Amino acid sequence: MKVDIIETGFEPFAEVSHYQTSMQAAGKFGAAAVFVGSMRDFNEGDTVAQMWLEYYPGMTEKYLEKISREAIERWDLLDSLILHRVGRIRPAEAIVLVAVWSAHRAAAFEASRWLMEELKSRAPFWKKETLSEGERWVAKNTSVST
Amino acid sequence: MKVDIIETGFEPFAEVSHYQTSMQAAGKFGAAAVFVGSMRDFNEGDTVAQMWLEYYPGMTEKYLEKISREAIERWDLLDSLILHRVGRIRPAEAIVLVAVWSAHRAAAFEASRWLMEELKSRAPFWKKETLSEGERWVAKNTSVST
Amino acid sequence: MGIAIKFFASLREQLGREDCELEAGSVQTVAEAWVWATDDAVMPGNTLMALNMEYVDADAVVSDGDEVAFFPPVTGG
Amino acid sequence: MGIAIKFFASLREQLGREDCELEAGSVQTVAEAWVWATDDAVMPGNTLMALNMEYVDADAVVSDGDEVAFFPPVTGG
Repeated sequence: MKVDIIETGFEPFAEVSHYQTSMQAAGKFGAAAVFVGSMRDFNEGDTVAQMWLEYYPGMTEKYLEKISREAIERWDLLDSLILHRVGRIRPAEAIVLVAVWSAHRAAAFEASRWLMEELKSRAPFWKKETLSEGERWVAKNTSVST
Repeated sequence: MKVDIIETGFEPFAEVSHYQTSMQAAGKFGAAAVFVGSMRDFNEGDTVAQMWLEYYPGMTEKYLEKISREAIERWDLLDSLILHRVGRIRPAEAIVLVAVWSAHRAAAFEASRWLMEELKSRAPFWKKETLSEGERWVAKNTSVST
Repeated sequence: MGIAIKFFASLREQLGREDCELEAGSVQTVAEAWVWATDDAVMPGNTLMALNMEYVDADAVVSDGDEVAFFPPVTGG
Repeated sequence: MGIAIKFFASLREQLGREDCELEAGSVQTVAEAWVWATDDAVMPGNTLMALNMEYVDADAVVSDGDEVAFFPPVTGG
């Protein structure tokens, strides 16, 4: 299990590959589910030039570790990895990575989705978008259904 | 959209990364969901030394292309990638990769899972396991719920 | 051209049959193709059938130049 | 040691407040910490509160050495 807050650009699939290589569970996991959230260059009808991502050092990591432990317990996962970018982010860059490993696929699918929903609804991160005219804080995240 | 049957070992996350780099949709997709199924070294209580994966050349690709088109249409995906290994496979090696890209996360989660279920229930592939004593064809795949 | 018949995986091994080709006009349906190609072997209840690489039922009509395939439940992924 | 107060994101900007420290014993609850730290500003209805980096309600009891945080709805991921 690993949680990390990252201040510079990262290549999400290289991170997953690297982490998986370090795992002791080779041959034990039949399933890996990975979600990557990236910055889009538009939001609510406006072109977004860049973004600033603020977090709560200490609480954010603690919260992500808590939900990782919960998911591992609930779905009997073999391992999990959560990476989240902070600071200045540009379009097409990766913001968040959630990866889980399990014996069977249902657990991997369900746990990765649950982790993303928990992260989006409760993890202390805040986005500020830079538009062509000024800046704005993103008011709220989309609900599970969108 | 890409579908490929692969006869030698492949590194699934390197493939996803490489395919994503070639996509024209950078900045358009907010979400990527990736599933990787790997060979476990045990099944139904037995140690599995290696596996042989047979397919139906022509029909298998056609079926995977059909479900890819259906998923792209149904969830308005920006792109999809399905890779499936055939031939001799050893424990811990990747068997299947399904990756989808979409604007929002719900579509990515749902489409990747749907594609895996369709693939497992209907794509013409057959596994033969080599145990410590002899070989056996895998009789059936697990249902959606396991 | 005839009608090409294919068997896959455990079904091929159980039948001990290679792929074969039936004469054009010798059979009308996928079910009949099975009878001719297997010397009327009992078809396992879970056998899947494809005509020209699309899933079909046993009563699907076959024509000259078609490819008919029989195989057990799939186990990919 | 006192009680550390933190504000984040749009809430920090709206209040124009930096993080601050209240004297030990000056407040009993998270709600009272807000009043003292903001000069009784109106709290936006969607404000979230944390005590020692765990989510709490406004009536959570604070002690000397605690850290209290106020922030708007989260928008990560």
